[in-house]
Amino acid sequence: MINESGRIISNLKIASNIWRLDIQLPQIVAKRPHPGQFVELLIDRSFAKPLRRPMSIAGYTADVLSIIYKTFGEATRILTTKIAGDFIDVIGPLGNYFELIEDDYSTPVLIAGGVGIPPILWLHQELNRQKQKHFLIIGARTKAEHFITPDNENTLLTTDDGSLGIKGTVIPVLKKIISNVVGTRIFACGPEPMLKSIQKIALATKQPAQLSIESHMACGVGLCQGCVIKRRNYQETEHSYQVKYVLVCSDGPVFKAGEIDFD
Amino acid sequence: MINESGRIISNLKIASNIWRLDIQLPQIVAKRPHPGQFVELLIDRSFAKPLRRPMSIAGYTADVLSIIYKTFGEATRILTTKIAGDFIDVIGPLGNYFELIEDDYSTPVLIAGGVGIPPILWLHQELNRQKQKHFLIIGARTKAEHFITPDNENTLLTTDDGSLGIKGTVIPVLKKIISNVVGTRIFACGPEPMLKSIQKIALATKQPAQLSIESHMACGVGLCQGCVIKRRNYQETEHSYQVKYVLVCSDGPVFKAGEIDFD
Amino acid sequence: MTNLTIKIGQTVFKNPVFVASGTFGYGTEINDLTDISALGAIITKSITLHPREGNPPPRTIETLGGMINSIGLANMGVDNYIRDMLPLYHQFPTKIIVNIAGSTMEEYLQVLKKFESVSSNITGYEINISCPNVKEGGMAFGVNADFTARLTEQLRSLTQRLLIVKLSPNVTDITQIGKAAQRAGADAVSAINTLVGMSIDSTTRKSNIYTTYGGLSGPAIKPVALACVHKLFLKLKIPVIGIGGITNVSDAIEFALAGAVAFQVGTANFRDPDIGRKIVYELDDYCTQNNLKYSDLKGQVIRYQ
Amino acid sequence: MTNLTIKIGQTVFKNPVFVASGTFGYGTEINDLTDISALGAIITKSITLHPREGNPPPRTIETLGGMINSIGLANMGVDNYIRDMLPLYHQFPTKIIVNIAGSTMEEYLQVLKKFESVSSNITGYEINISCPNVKEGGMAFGVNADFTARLTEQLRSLTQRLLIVKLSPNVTDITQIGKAAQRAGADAVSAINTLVGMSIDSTTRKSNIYTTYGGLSGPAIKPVALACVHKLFLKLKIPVIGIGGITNVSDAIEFALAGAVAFQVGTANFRDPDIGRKIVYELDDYCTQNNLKYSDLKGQVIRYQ
Ligand SMILES: Cc1cc2nc3c(=O)[nH]c(=O)nc-3n(C[C@H](O)[C@H](O)[C@H](O)COP(=O)(O)OP(=O)(O)OC[C@H]3O[C@@H](n4cnc5c(N)ncnc54)[C@H](O)[C@@H]3O)c2cc1C
Ligand SMILES: Cc1cc2nc3c(=O)[nH]c(=O)nc-3n(C[C@H](O)[C@H](O)[C@H](O)COP(=O)(O)OP(=O)(O)OC[C@H]3O[C@@H](n4cnc5c(N)ncnc54)[C@H](O)[C@@H]3O)c2cc1C
Ligand SMILES: Cc1cc2nc3c(=O)[nH]c(=O)nc-3n(C[C@H](O)[C@H](O)[C@H](O)COP(=O)(O)O)c2cc1C
Ligand SMILES: Cc1cc2nc3c(=O)[nH]c(=O)nc-3n(C[C@H](O)[C@H](O)[C@H](O)COP(=O)(O)O)c2cc1C
Ligand code: FES
Ligand code: FES
Repeated sequence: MINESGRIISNLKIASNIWRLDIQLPQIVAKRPHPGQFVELLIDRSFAKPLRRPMSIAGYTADVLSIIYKTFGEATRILTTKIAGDFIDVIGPLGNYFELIEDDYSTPVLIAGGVGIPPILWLHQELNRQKQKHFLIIGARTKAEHFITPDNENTLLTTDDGSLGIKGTVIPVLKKIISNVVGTRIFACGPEPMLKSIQKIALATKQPAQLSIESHMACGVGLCQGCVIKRRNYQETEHSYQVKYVLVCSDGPVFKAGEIDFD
Repeated sequence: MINESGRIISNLKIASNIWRLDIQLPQIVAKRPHPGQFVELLIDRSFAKPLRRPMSIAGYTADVLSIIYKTFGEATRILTTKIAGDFIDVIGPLGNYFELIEDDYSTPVLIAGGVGIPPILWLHQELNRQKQKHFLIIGARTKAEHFITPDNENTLLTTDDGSLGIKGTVIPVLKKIISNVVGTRIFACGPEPMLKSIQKIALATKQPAQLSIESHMACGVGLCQGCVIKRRNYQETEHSYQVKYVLVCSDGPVFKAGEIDFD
Repeated sequence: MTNLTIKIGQTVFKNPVFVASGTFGYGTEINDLTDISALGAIITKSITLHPREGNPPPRTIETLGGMINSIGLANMGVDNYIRDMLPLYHQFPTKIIVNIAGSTMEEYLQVLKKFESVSSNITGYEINISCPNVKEGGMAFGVNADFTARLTEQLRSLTQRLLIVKLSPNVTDITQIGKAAQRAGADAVSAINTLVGMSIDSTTRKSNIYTTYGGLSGPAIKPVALACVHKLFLKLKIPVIGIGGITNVSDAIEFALAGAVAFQVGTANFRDPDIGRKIVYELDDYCTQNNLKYSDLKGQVIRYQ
Repeated sequence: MTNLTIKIGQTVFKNPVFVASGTFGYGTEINDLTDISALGAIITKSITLHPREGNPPPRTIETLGGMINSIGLANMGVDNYIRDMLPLYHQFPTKIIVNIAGSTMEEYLQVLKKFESVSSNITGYEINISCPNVKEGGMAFGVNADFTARLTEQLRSLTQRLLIVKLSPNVTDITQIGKAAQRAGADAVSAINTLVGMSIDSTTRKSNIYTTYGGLSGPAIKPVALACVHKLFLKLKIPVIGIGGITNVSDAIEFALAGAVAFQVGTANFRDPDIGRKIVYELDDYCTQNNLKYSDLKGQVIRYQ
């Protein structure tokens, strides 16, 4: 991991509440990050918001790294005020990534929602580049939240209210694909309830699934022990350490569906 | 006093570390503030710096009020980032002001230093408008700190290092004027050590003097009781309230030299 | 705004938004900048038996997300207050709660007796046993459960009016002090007063506060205040009034969820003297939109364990 | 950088900039982002007799100017630590102070005994008697002067190494606990650990921390920490190590002026893991420019009274 101060190339609103930030970060990009990895941005100059903010890498070109972010609270609001030419302090690349194990039969199914969309979109681009057939399902509550246009018939958008694409959540779409396609591998990133449902289906249908999860991170680099999630099958012992819990920032953020327990 | 959200007309650097801020504040201007009065600016949107900042009014035209400020710490730094079109929340006009009692003999001597310059400059302009002969003495450590050009021979600049105008502090200049002119009235605003010396001379030579003083203000409007300064001659009693101390924000910031005690 | 009414003891308040002692003067200074009739109640600054000049300056300094003050209970004293201020509260548009401080038990009692001996429409008393800024400022009571109980008991015997004991966070276990106040008959407790803090100017090397230590307030202390309120809520039967770093409607909801029946806005008044009124309106919107009363939120924080 | 060396007990440190327990891992995780050889010392996260998983998530939340944590002393336990970590400290470029926590006096003693029974080049121990996040986490010791004295005495009898007792601010009078530690033979005290705090999400109404309460740290608590350090400085003869909200060289100077012989950087490491090293360099510049040693500043705050 590298701590680098990057010059902002552009910071543009690309949809309602969604912004794309391009930062020149030659050293971090030289590490050739993978989809699923993230960076930690130092956004607030004052100490009102003392902690960095984790953001998935949405891709890179030459020496420029991209982030796609949604405005939530104060830090992301401050982020929208940064302009080309400003510098921003970034630590990365952090965490593990989606493993694209080469096999000749199973079809990747990529699923994303909310702030989980950027890394999955990047993975989608990678698979396109590799000319590997795959499905991409993106869920949202309503039309306004969608900011991509499907590039082929295997990209499926859903909205809870039916205002765009298929009405409902991503789950029925996933189920249908699993039952129509022989052998799938799932790659998902999004809100916890979505990941939980995907986990359930993946385990029930025995489809391998990699889930990228979020947790509250104070440091993002393994120092604070704050970002834990429970393992799914652990040997309960009287005294243990890192048997029951794993660190999302360092052991994740990508976990196999069988590894973790959302409850 | 009025709480008004004003549109910034301009915010310009006029000397090293010195900025001039013009804000459209029709309601506050309609109160026809006087030199010596101040406003309280809400500068930091976040609560990192929760308190407003007191700033003297440097003048007004039509519905635009001016401030001249020096960058010290974080709040004044944030202030420099505001641009024309931004809005800023202002409470004012606050405090009392220099009283220009009309008399036909004494000559006003205006003295300023540091962030005390803006209200004194405004007073100077008022006296010019009234075509009243007066002296203006402005002190600084060095040339770079001066940002006005004398408009006539009664405007005297001093620098501690002699890099501009008269070498030394404002004090010898004041002493000379007092001994050459029959009857002066002093109006001063600036750092405490300067005001202290002026007070001493004024009392010793029995020249009436009005001193505008600073103190740390949490509210600026009389709520917190934080901004007190000691009175000079008070009747010490066992139990008293506002006999020993006065509020700079509400009873001041302008006090007669005989009223207050800097120690 | 019926969904905002709350009850403490036998007293009904039109809403839970009070302004905290020492941060709103006597409630009569600031009419230009807000509409005090919007507020649920005004807590006066602390009133003592004798007038007090307070501490020498510097008395305040800003800190990250807050401020330190050491006003030292500057106030006009109970006699002047009764003579000059009480008449102004006649037909006042909001409830007045008089905050009382003292250096001995006797002083507290005398101040309260004086108030009780005149006719007035004050609603009740908040007893400041927790001022960190004067040696004799009640801190001795505020950190000791026995003292607190004895003082409260005596005060209780002297008044039928609302009796609120204001607690200090500068103790090992605030619930012990709260329980003592409850046992002795207080109608409610309010928490928290300021935390003991210090500030130094690294350039001049001077203390930024004359008395070296002062009281830390503002958003910086909100987490401490929420913890105190929640602990008191769990341990006490009488209502808890929340204080500490409240600046907006979301803070107001957090304090309700932690267990507060009402709350006081302090330091935020210095930034915006109209903030209390604004919170009243936003809270009303919130309650209407969510179809609930403010009091429905009391203690409803969802805990994991 | 000779003007930065300081001495605690018999131990000389190359500079007063330490990193605080629980905020820098074991000192071996973060080589990519800083140069640990620049630091005066690294305090390890708390080590207990048995391995501990720590508390369920959520364990951290940001607050204004700070954060709340409730890690629950997650750590590998003393045996694993001695086996896996101690060898790494062989020829380590900076001093290691092992922080020890326990739920009974016996546990503290056993952990220390185990360390003393092996050969290692650790410099000493910081005894965490003040963790607010586990029921058995030492808070019972940290708020009680007798317990503190008894525990310190026993530990003292077991080691010649530097023995530092880390104090909690969640007490009525921190100097009482500090004095007890001094009486019982501690070489120094460090202050402060975190303040008990709470945070609620007003939208979901959920507690933001699994254990409801957690420890508040960061710049927001700096004024409280400065007051504790200064009070301890006035009342104790042994050195005080300052902790709480330190983020830059100016904070470092303030803590020295308040009476600290050295200081620890905690939460600020999460924002910038290189911050300790940066402070060392800035402090060195400051001392050179002002022609003084860091230790010259100790307790030199100019007070009004
Ligand atoms: C591994 C990872 C990757 C992420 N990738 C993206 C991304 O690509 N695009 C994007 O828009 N968002 C992403 N997020 C979420 C992003 O970090 C939060 O939206 C952001 O921190 C909100 O900050 P705020 O101050 O605007 O909002 P706040 O008001 O602080 O909080 C809004 C929400 O963000 C969460 N949050 C706040 N601080 C943190 C933190 N330090 N760690 C984790 N969550 C936090 C809060 O729990 C809350 O739910 C990612 C989070 C993680 C853990
Ligand atoms: C009545 C009055 C009129 C003033 N007029 C002007 C003016 O016309 N132009 C100008 O540049 N400055 C003026 N000042 C000073 C100005 O308020 C401070 O420079 C400003 O607050 C600095 O804020 P900061 O965050 O940038 O610096 P900080 O780092 O906060 O502090 C720098 C200096 O400003 C002082 N200061 C900070 N906050 C306050 C406060 N709330 N009240 C009083 N002093 C404070 C501090 O004591 C310190 O000496 C005036 C002050 C007063 C009391
Ligand atoms: C300047 C100032 C003066 C105060 N004076 C008093 C007082 O006289 N009596 C009292 O009980 N509390 C006093 N307080 C404490 C507040 O009432 C309140 O308990 C504390 O500030 C915490 O709330 P806040 O964070 O909203 O300010 C004072 C606080 C401040 C900032
Ligand atoms: C995430 C986190 C974990 C901590 N873990 C420990 C610990 O294991 N043992 C300990 O003595 N203190 C622990 N602390 C307290 C710090 O060492 C320090 O005393 C406190 O955070 C105040 O300093 P700061 O404001 O610089 O963070 C922890 C603090 C944080 C934020
Ligand atoms: S976020 Fe700090 S260890 Fe993972
Ligand atoms: S600044 Fe608050 S009373 Fe003057």
